[in-house]
This record gives sequence, structure tokens and C-alpha cells, in this order.
Amino acid sequence: MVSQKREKSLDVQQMIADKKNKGLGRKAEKLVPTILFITAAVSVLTTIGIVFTLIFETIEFFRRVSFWEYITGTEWLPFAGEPSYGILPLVLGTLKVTGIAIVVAVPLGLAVAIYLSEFASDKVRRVIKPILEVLAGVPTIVYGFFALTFVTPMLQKIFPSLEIFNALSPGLIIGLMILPTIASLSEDALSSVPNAMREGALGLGSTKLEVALKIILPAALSGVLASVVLAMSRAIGETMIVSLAGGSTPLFNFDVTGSIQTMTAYIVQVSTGDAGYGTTIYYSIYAVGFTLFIFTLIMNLIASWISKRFREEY
Amino acid sequence: MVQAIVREEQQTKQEMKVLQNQPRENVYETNNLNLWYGDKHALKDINLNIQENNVTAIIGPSGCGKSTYLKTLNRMVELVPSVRTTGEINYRQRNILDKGYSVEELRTKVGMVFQKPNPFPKSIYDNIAYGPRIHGIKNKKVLDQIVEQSLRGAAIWDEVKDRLHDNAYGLSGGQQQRICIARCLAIEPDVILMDEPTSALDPISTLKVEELVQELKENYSIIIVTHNMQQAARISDKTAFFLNGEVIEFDATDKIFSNPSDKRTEDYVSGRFG
Amino acid sequence: MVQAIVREEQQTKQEMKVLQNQPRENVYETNNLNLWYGDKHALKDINLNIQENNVTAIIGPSGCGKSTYLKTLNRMVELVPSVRTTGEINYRQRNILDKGYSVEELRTKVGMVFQKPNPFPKSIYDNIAYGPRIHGIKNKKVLDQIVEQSLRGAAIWDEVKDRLHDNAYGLSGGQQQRICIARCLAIEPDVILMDEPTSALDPISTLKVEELVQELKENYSIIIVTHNMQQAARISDKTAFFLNGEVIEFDATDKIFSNPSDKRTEDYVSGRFG
Amino acid sequence: MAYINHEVVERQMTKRRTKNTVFKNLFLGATLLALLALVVLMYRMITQGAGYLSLDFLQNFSSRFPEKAGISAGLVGSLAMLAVVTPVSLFLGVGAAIYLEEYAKKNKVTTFIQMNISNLAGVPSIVFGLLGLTIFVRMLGMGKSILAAGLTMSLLILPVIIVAAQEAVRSVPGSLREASYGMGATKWQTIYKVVLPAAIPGILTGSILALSRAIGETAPLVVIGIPVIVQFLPDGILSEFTALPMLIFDWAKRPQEEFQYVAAAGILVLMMLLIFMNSIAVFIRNKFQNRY
Amino acid sequence: GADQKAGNSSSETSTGAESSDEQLQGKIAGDGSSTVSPIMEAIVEEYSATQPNVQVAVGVSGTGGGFEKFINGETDFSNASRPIKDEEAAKLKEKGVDYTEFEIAYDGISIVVNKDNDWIEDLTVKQLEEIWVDNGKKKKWSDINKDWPNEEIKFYSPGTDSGTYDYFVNDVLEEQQLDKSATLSEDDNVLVTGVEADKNAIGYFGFAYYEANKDKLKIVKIDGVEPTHDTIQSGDYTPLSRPLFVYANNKALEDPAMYNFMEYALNNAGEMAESVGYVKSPDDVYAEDKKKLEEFKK
Ligand SMILES: Nc1ncnc2c1ncn2[C@@H]1O[C@H](COP(=O)(O)OP(=O)(O)OP(=O)(O)O)[C@@H](O)[C@H]1O
Ligand SMILES: Nc1ncnc2c1ncn2[C@@H]1O[C@H](COP(=O)(O)OP(=O)(O)OP(=O)(O)O)[C@@H](O)[C@H]1O
Ligand SMILES: [Mg+2]
Ligand SMILES: [Mg+2]
Repeated sequence: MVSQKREKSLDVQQMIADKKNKGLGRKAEKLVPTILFITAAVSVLTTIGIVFTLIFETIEFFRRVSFWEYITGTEWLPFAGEPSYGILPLVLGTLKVTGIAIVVAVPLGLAVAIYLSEFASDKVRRVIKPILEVLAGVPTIVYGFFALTFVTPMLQKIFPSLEIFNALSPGLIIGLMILPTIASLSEDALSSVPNAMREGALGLGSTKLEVALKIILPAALSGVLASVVLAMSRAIGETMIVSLAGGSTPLFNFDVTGSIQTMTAYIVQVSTGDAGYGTTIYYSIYAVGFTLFIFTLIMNLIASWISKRFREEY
Repeated sequence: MVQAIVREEQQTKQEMKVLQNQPRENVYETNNLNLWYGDKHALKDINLNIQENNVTAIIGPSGCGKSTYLKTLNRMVELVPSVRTTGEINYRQRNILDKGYSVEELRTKVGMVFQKPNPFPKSIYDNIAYGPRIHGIKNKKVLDQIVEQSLRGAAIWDEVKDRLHDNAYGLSGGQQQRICIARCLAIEPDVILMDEPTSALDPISTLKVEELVQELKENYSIIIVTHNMQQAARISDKTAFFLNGEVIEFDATDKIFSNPSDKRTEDYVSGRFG
Repeated sequence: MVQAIVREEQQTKQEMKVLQNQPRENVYETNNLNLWYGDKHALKDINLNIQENNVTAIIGPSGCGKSTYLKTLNRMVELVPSVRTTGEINYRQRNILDKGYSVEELRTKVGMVFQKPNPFPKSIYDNIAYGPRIHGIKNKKVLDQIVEQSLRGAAIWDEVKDRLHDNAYGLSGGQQQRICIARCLAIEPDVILMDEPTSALDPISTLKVEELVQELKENYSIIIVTHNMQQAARISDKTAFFLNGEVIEFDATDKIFSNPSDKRTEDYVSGRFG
Repeated sequence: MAYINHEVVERQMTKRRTKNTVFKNLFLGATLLALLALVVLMYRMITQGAGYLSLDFLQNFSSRFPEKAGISAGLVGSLAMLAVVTPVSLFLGVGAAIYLEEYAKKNKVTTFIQMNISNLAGVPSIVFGLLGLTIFVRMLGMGKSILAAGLTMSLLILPVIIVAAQEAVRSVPGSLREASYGMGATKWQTIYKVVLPAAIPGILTGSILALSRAIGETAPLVVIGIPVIVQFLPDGILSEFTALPMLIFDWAKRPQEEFQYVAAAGILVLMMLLIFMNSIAVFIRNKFQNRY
Repeated sequence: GADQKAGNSSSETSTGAESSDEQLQGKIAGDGSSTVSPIMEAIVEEYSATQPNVQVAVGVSGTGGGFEKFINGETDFSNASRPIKDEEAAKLKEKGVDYTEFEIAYDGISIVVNKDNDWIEDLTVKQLEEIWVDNGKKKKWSDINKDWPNEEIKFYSPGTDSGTYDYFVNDVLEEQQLDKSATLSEDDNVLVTGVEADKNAIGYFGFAYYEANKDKLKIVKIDGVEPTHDTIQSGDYTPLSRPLFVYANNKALEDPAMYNFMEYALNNAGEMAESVGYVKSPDDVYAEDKKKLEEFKK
């Protein structure tokens, strides 16, 4: 009917009709979502795999060590004649390092983010952002040596009482390592605040600083906080830097100048050490791994709560 | 002055109709169409018949449901997950809202041109050949022919024939829009839906597109949404006035612009709001 | 019909002018202004004087430079990094394009209302109080008074007075736009720039904003960009017609709409393109 | 009537503008500080390692003599591992991203998957090492092979790739999809022919950064127990191998001081690889930015 | 010096190993102690020159980690800086894995102090205990000997999970708690750096680390004996020297490539150990080892 009224050299609709029902178009259309769903399910399988990996050895560990001692004990001495397995010193070690890292990375990272998003020209941003991303990509083992062989000796000149192994130096370096995460993700959050907000505020005679601090930052708060939480879970999970520069002394105190041990460093210590297979020590790394997993889970729940709670509608 | 133009154009149109002197079939018959976006009742009891080889204009203030109605005609509105419809839209006597109706088939028959030119980030050639290719036409010679024929049909062949393999984003807005029209012509649809096709274009490009619409209606049925009342007056045969999701008035274009039956239509076409 | 309205409104305006019978000072004098976005010459040799306590409308097809010109008046255009200007714009006898001119100071004198309502994602109260606060007004009572006065000035006090501490995003588009106007009034500017302030609004909100503009011009000088020619005719005293970055014609609004001197202006206002 | 005293405002303006300038410079200072840290880091590695960098260093196996030690086994191993990680993580990551952005309905399952992905992004790499050891090395019997390590690393960077790909897919304008559907294209045709090509630059940028993380990760390899004493090049994906960071880790622990410099030279190679990959990402980003 | 030795050993192997004319193929996996790994690396490095088609891959997962893999059948041999533990032997039995123990070298634990330390030359084992065992308080040098400075002792020890720590605490301190203020590191270089920088420091680590850093540190004699190759090998330096082992899977030894590799390893272990700073075991130990190995010869 359509084609009658035209004189055309080609009748495309007719060709289309001829081609139809040939080939495997229909089948692909059904199959593809299933395949894609499976790829998406891999991430869930990974989580299940992690829990599966950790759970049996963890259970075995808690057959030997009381759960209560584990979560309340302030002594972590698995290698002593009478071993004790109180996780708190390891948690404290992790928190010390993470705390220092956050204290360094949040103000600096935010400053960088604000500079790049609100003050720098497009060109500058395009150059600096990828360079900063190199900082995030530097292998942590490199940072570890840097902390141990450069930062610690330098800090010792300032604080002579600083021990070779301490929480301060790896904390600072982890701060440097997560700085780009905060800077880059916060910059994304800040830049994605619509320009209309900036124009509105500038139009009222605000300086750029006032726009950044009073309008853009609050509007991007959920993204900024999420970046901080993500950076924090990176800091908690960081392994090589603390193994190399933090020491292996799990002490329950709040001193940052002395040797510490974090949960991750403990796992590395045992993984590369001489502890016998099948011993309680061996099972303990799974329990510690599980604890780490729970930690990041909690962090993530906080992050998603934050981004719901603080999301600004615009 | 506005009205003078309107009247003049409408006269020539009516003359043409008389000359052709043939009854026009309905391409679309819309019966009691209702549409909701979630809770929002966006289209209310629409009843509209659209004739073939005709330009039908849809006008109305922002948010009145023009685009929604247009997108219902090729079921593009379904891309919004929360959409719900009742009623029926018969395209060539078959209800396209039936579950069994293949949207892909519908959309090969019903082309669409959008408000903002939206060429693919590919070469001009690949843009035009996209439709035929996805429908299985692979033969290089046939494709070459289709591309040329469609670009000619969209009155842009001469401007781009030497740069068919350049990226379509290198073209100006007006050229891009005609590329999009050509892309749509490449599968030789029966109906062409146009959603404010000139609102992002400069005056000269607008004129070209308007002329093109006039030519195309010889072979295609065209439904065009526009916020420019003069444009509706200039190029359409029939005009529907939408307000708040309802069709307030649907009639011959000259009637709508010179002597509307509804007060609200009159207010609108005289520019009292919108 | 369109013209009937135009003529009627213009008459009352002229009567008013005669009544007031006072020479108006120029707020802005633009001399040989040229502006480039990178290589694109967006404003070409603009010469325009804008009078105080007046509504000046800027019309023209899409892309002709209306928004660009408006944004140059408060130097907002500088947010685009590639911008380059020559010529001068004197605001109250001082050239704002001078390096030494403090933009922040300029912008406290020259408020701006944008095409899309852009309230801050804060409470209504905080939106209005933002301007006074950054300018150092901390006193709660004074702020309360400013907020009320500005909201009244923007004719929205009654609608929001019970929900001042709700987020401004809970309001409808038209209300949001009036909040933005109120926000602008809160710093008591001298000039208000408006870039298509009603184009995203429904007919009733549009009417409200138009009425508001008429009231505001008692105390402020207003420059308004609009694509709706009827709107320009209804609310402005003088109209400038831009085309391709040039001012084609600048004259009293009734002159522009009833008897333009330039053929292109005539074509445009009669809807032949755009 | 007038609450705003424009004279007062003007007087305060100078103060506000100064504050603006001061803070702008502080922010700039923070940015420069971060860059400086990178420069110092690089400088140290270069002064320590450059002396050991040579063609031989790239071609030799590790050795007990610092001057003979080379990284060929680690370099080839790392690249071979990357050859597993790249297709696997891209296929899974892009597939998942397309599923989530284009197919998934907004329901509990989708929210759960999304939550799960962002949670995985925060799981320490060392835990992934335990996963790889249990599942790939032992349960699936792959041994300490390139395949096992590659799959472990793929899972490790998967969440990053998914998120990057999701963003890239999301930023393809809806108008392009509409145009394609409007021609009667099916969903998969639209995704395959329009959405994916348009999203590829974004996907690649994010993925390259993730892949460079996979190259530098050490902890999971340590946990898996990737060997370091390896005097042969891998001959298949099931072959045992060693990786660059493992060699660096091993050298740095040697008693002889010279090995510190060998480690630094290894770090330099690793960093060059990393910077090379990042530059590709930057190149892609700048070349294809704002195309629509 | 080192180069010389390398040259020697390779020339020796080309004549010494009977099967070297026959080109073998195969894959051999090992893992285990990081203390043993330098010796093993030297052996593998030389061996791969004679048998390029035998791929030997050795991990450094620690003695325990190595045994774990050995028990799981993932490795053909396991390096250990201590004799196998009863639990581990039991697990091997459970899994039906038969194995053979080879002693390949000696390691001496060196006690070192700062170069500027002018009050210590020699310590008795008893003094060593007094210094290192935790008594719940901070210790000063003067607590041990009134003539020594009234300054706090700084301790540097290998990490708790290392074989060296194990040996020191179990065999020297007889399982008493090490002073809790000690700085522990898995990386012995850090200990070297620590002792080098601190006048009041005392530390211990493997002999190889002392050998490599002789000029930076001061060695302490134990009961009058200074650790040297001779005193360690002869057993005079007690109780601070210990043997290092390789455990081989008997099944794997039936494979010609593995057999060939072990044969090569035992032939060259002593020399390689010396070249990387360890101490040769007495010759009869190697002879004993070779006899054990011969049983698997086909
Ligand atoms: N995806 C959506 N979800 C929810 N509501 C929608 C959606 N799209 C449109 N609407 C609402 O449906 C109504 C009709 O919208 P539609 O886009 O059809 O208007 P329109 O007449 O085309 O307006 P315009 O002239 O601005 O294009 C509006 O109120 C709009 O807010
Ligand atoms: N940031 C920019 N960079 C480059 N060119 C720009 C930029 N903004 C505007 N232009 C160009 O300058 C010209 C004038 O733009 P302007 O926005 O002033 O037009 P307008 O008259 O306001 O149009 P509209 O009615 O569509 O708002 C246009 O051709 C536009 O493409
Ligand atoms: Mg629309
Ligand atoms: Mg504009």
C-alpha cells in the first residue's frame, strides 16, 4: 500500500520484509539479557565466594578461641607460649593508620577537588587530574618502601622519639595514596552540581570561594562523603604499606610514634611466615580476614546511608 | 499580518485538496487513549484520527502532552518504565497497544525526528545506512543507493556528497537535522513523526526543513509537534490543540487559527499564554 | 488579534511616560562591543543604551546572541574560559569591562534571573537570605524582614509564608522562578537581567511573572530576553532585535512590532522564521 | 525599605575578595603539594634505580648477583597476567554494566547487586587473595598459574570497571537510543551498535586505570603464593610465573644493599608501565571527550 | 669475589653432574622459608643453565606456608628453616604423602650491637636471656651490668612469624616471652638500619644479613665464640646456629627431572650457601643426603 504511490528505484520496506525472520536476531534478543545478567551476577558470586572462603576456617578458629575473647581482648599474642587472641590491638592499629590517613587526605583532597572544580581552568584540570590519578595507581609496595626509607627517617629528624616502625609514617603515606580518590571523586561530585547553581550564586555577587563553600560543597555533600568513605575503606584494607613501614607489634595503646600492627599486615605476616599449617595461628588469618570484610561492609552501609541521607535534589 | 499569511497558505492547500479530490484514509485512529507517568495523568481520553499524506500539527503550551502523544504513536513512550496506557491506537486498522504488536515492526513503518538533532557519532554514510543495516540489508551497492536516495530526499545530498565518510557531528545543526530526516527516510516509512524539529535550528535551516516537510507529504503522512504557531499555520493541513493532556480542539489548520471554536484555543493561538 | 493587544498595551505605557514626564538616565551604555567564543564571533559591534526604570526586551532567533549579551552585562559570560571581548560597556558611567572593575560589586548591583529556575538546594528562607548573608548581614531580625519583603516583592509571600524552612525544590516551577526573583530582590539591585524567565513555566505562572515584571519596573531597570514576541510586546517599553550577533533594530516596542524599519525585523516579528 | 547599605557592602568587598584569593592559593598549594609528593617519589626511585636500568635488566632473569639480576620473568608474567585480566574483567564488567543500566528493572535484586558491587569495591585486596587461593588455586585446581592469578585480579578490579562502564553507558545521551529505537532497532541492536560504540572511550579510560591497579597489586599475589624464584618464561596460561611486584618485594628484602637499588630499578619499570597506561587513558579521554 | 664463585660452580656442574648431557623436561614446584630462598635461588639460577627445559618455580611463603602447600600436594619440595613439626608430619601422613628430609646448610644467628657500643664484646647465653626476656619493665643496660650505661636498651628482632624468631625464642630463650618493647620486623634490612642508627640498640638476625652489613655493625661473641663459617659449621657457635632443610616429596623424586634437580641441588648446596652468606654443612651431611636420594634413582 505504501509503495504503490511512489516511484522509487528501491523498495526498502519490501527488502526489510524479505529479510525478516532470517538470521538469529530474535534468539540473540532473548539470550543476551540472560548472559548479561550472569555477568552481573558474578559480582554477587564473588561476595558469596569470599564468605565461603572465609567462613569455614573462621568457624574452626572460633572452636579454638572464644568469640568473646576475640572481640574484647586487648592482647594479640598468637606466637606467645600462651597465645591470646584479642583483636582490639589489631583494630586499633588499623584505626590509627586510617585516622592519620583521613586527617591528611580529607582536607588536602577536598582542597584539590575545590581547586580543580571551581578555580582551575579546563586545561589545568585536564592536565592535573590524570597526574593525580597516577598517585592513586602507584603500587602500594612502592609507597611502602618510600614510607620506610624516606618518610620515616625524615620524620625522625623532626620527632627524634619516632621509632623505625610507627603508625605516623604509613598513615601519612596512605593519606597520600587515598588523596587522589577523594580529590577525583569529590571533584566529580562538585562538577556535577549544575552550573545554574554557580551562576545563581555568582549573580548575587558571591566570590568564587563563597560559591564553592556555601553552595556547591553542600549541594555535593553526598558525593563528597561517599568519596571519603570509599577512601577510608581503601585505607583500612591497605596492606603492603603497613606491612613494610608499620611494624608487627600489636599494642593496645594510642601512641602513633611506636610500632603497630594492622589486620592486613597480620595476614601478610602469617602468609609469608613460618607458622604451621592447621595451627590456630593459621586459622586466625581467616578470622581476621572476615573481620576486615565485616568492617568494609559496615563502611559501605554507612556510605549508602550517607548518600541517601544527604542527597540534595536539584 | 500573521493571519494574512495563514489565510493565504491555507487557501492554496484547500485548492490542492479539491484538485486531488480523493478521500484520505486514516493512518492512525486513536480511541479513548489515556496515559499515566506513574501517578501523573499525562494524556486524558484522547480521540484523534490522522489522515494519510497530510501534515498534522500538534500545538499547545509546554507540558501539555504533545511529545507524549507523539511518542505513544510509535510506542517510544514505553522507554519510560512507569508508563501505563489504556484505550487503543489503531495504525492501519491494527491496535498497536496490543501486547502482540511488534514495536520494531511498527517503528520501521513509523519514523521519528526529534527536537534536537541526534545523529549517531558515526560517519554520515553510516548514519543513513544504520536503519537498512539493522534490518538486514548488507549489500554495498543497495546501501549506496539508499544513502543517496535518502539524502536527496532530505535535500542535503549536494551539501554532503563529498564528505559522506566524515563524522556527522562536523555538520551544522540544521544539516544534522536533515541528516536525521534522511536517516528516517532510509527505511521508507509510512508515517513520519516530528517533535519540534526546527526549535533548535537557525532561521534559514528552519525554512529548509519546512520546505522539506511540504515536499515529503506527497509520499508520507507527517505528524509534527511545534511550539511555533506560525509554523503550524504555514505547513500543516490539520491542527490539534492540546492543553493539560486533553485535546481541546482538532480541526483544519485555517479554522484553528482564524476561527477556533474554543475560547482556550483562541487565547493560545493569539499568544495570550504559552 | 495579536496586534490589537500590543497596541492597547503600548498606549497605556506611553500615557505613563507622558505622565511621569522626566528624562530617563542610561543605566547601561554599550559601545562597539564585540565578543568571541574562541573563534566564534558571537556579538558584533553592539551599540545599545539602556534606560533606567524601564523594561527593555531583547528578541531574536535562537543563537543570535541574546543570552550572550545579557551575560556580558554582569560579566557572567566570563565563566566561559575562551571568551574575549573588545569595546566598552558603561554601567552608571564606569566601564565594567575594565580589568580593575570588581565583578562581585557589579553583580550586587545587577541581579540576574535565569531561564530555568535555579534555586539553591536549601530552604526557601536560606535561598532568599543567601545574598544578604554573604554581604555581611547576620542579624536574624533584619534577615527575617528582608526575606519577607523580598518574597512579597516577588508576589509569592502568601504562597510560601508557612513553609519558609522547606526545601525550595518542593515548589512548582513557577513558584521556584519567583523565589529566584525574590532572591535577586533581596540584595536590592539596581538592574535586573532576565533570560527567558518564563520559557519553562506554565501559562498561569507566566502571567504572574509578567505582572511582577510590570510592578518591578517602578523601582528597577529590567532587561529581559524572550523568545515569545507577544510577551515582549506586552511587557516591554523598548525592544532590541538581534540577528546573528548584531543589533538589527532597537526602538520603542510599539514601533518594532507595528512598523519596523528593517525588513528582517518585520520578517521575524511576523513569524516568518524563528 | 533599604536594608542593604551598598557602601558597607563595598567596604566589605575588599575583605571578601582577599579571602577569596588567599583560599584560592591555599587550594592551589594543596594541589601542588600532592604533585610535589609524586615528584619526590619519582625522583627517589630514579636516583636509586636508574643506574641498574639497562637492556640487560629487562632481558635477564633474577639472580643472586645484583648486577646480573633482571626482571624479564616478572615483566612477561605481569603482562601475561594482564592478558588474562583484560578480556575477563572487560567482558564481565561491561556486561554487568550494560545489564544494570539497560536491562535491569528497578527492583530489590538490582538494588542488591548494586549495593554488592559498591561493597566489593571496598573489600581489601588481601581478602581477594584468600578468595583466589581457595577457589581458583585449590578448588578449581588451577595452581599458582597465570590463569588463577589473572582471575583473582579480574575479580578484584571488577567493581571498579563496572562502575566506570556504568557511568560511561549512562552518559550516552538518551537521544541516541531514541534515534535507534525509532528506526525499528531492537534493544540489543541499539546497545551493540549505538550505545557501546559511544561509551567505549569512557569505558576504556576507567578500565585502563583499573588495569594499572591490577599490575601493581602485590598483596593478593603474596597470599596466593606466587613464586619468585623463576628462571623461565611462562609458556601458557596454566604455567607458573612470577610478577613484577613480587620480584620487587623479594629484592627489597635481600641482605645486600645493592638489591635495594635493583628493587628501585624494578619499581621504575613498573612506574613507567603505569604511566604509559595512564597516558593512553588520558589520550583517549581527551581525544573523545564531548563528542556529543 | 661473587663472580668468581659463580664461574667456578657452573664449570664444576658441567663436569660433575652425570646426567647433564641428557636434556630433561619437566616442571618442578617448590615453596617455603624465606631464609632458605637465597640458597635455593642460587641453585635454581645455575641449574636452569644446565637444564633450561626443566622449569623450577619456587615461592617464598614461609616455612609454614610452604608446608601447607606441600601437604596439599601443590609442591614437589618445601624449604624449611626448622625441622618439620609434629602437626605437619601428622597431616602429611593423613594425606598419604611420603617425604624425605635433606639438610642443605647452616645458618648462624648473629647478635649485633651499634658500632659505637664500646661496652659489649662478649655475652654469655645467660646474659643474653637476661637482656631479651621480658620482665614487665623497661630495661637499662645498667640493669644487666652496673658498669654499663644507664640507658634504655632498644631491641630489634625478626618478626614473630619468622623461623629466626622461632628459633631464638624456642631454643635460646627456651620459650620465654621476648621483651615486649622490641621492634619486630619481617624485613631484616630494617633491623640492620635500626641497630645501625641507635647506640643503645641490640638485635639479632640471620648470619647472611650480618655478612652483608659487616662494616655497619658490631658483632657480639657468645660465650667467647664469634660466628664465622668455621665456628658455625663446626658447631662451636652454640646454641645460635641451626640447620636449614629441604623436604622432598618421594613420589615426585621418581620423576627424572625432579631427581636430577635434587641431585644437582645437593651437589651444589654447600657452595651456593656460602656464596649467598650462609654456611656449608659438614661434608658427611651431604653424603648422607645423597645416599637418601640414591634410593629413588631408577
Ligand atoms: N518521563 C516522564 N516521567 C514523568 N512525567 C513526565 C515524563 N515525561 C513527561 N512527563 C510529564 O508529562 C507531561 C507532558 O509532557 P510532554 O513532554 O508530553 O509535554 P510537551 O507538551 O511535549 O511539552 P514541551 O513543549 O515542553 O516539550 C508533563 O507534565 C511532564 O512533566
Ligand atoms: N559557551 C559557548 N561556547 C561557544 N559558543 C557559544 C557558547 N555559548 C554560546 N555560544 C554560541 O554563541 C552564539 C550565541 O549564543 P546565545 O546563547 O547568546 O544565543 P541566544 O540568542 O541566547 O539563543 P537561545 O534563544 O537559543 O537562548 C550561538 O551561536 C552559540 O552557539
Ligand atoms: Mg515536548
Ligand atoms: Mg539564550
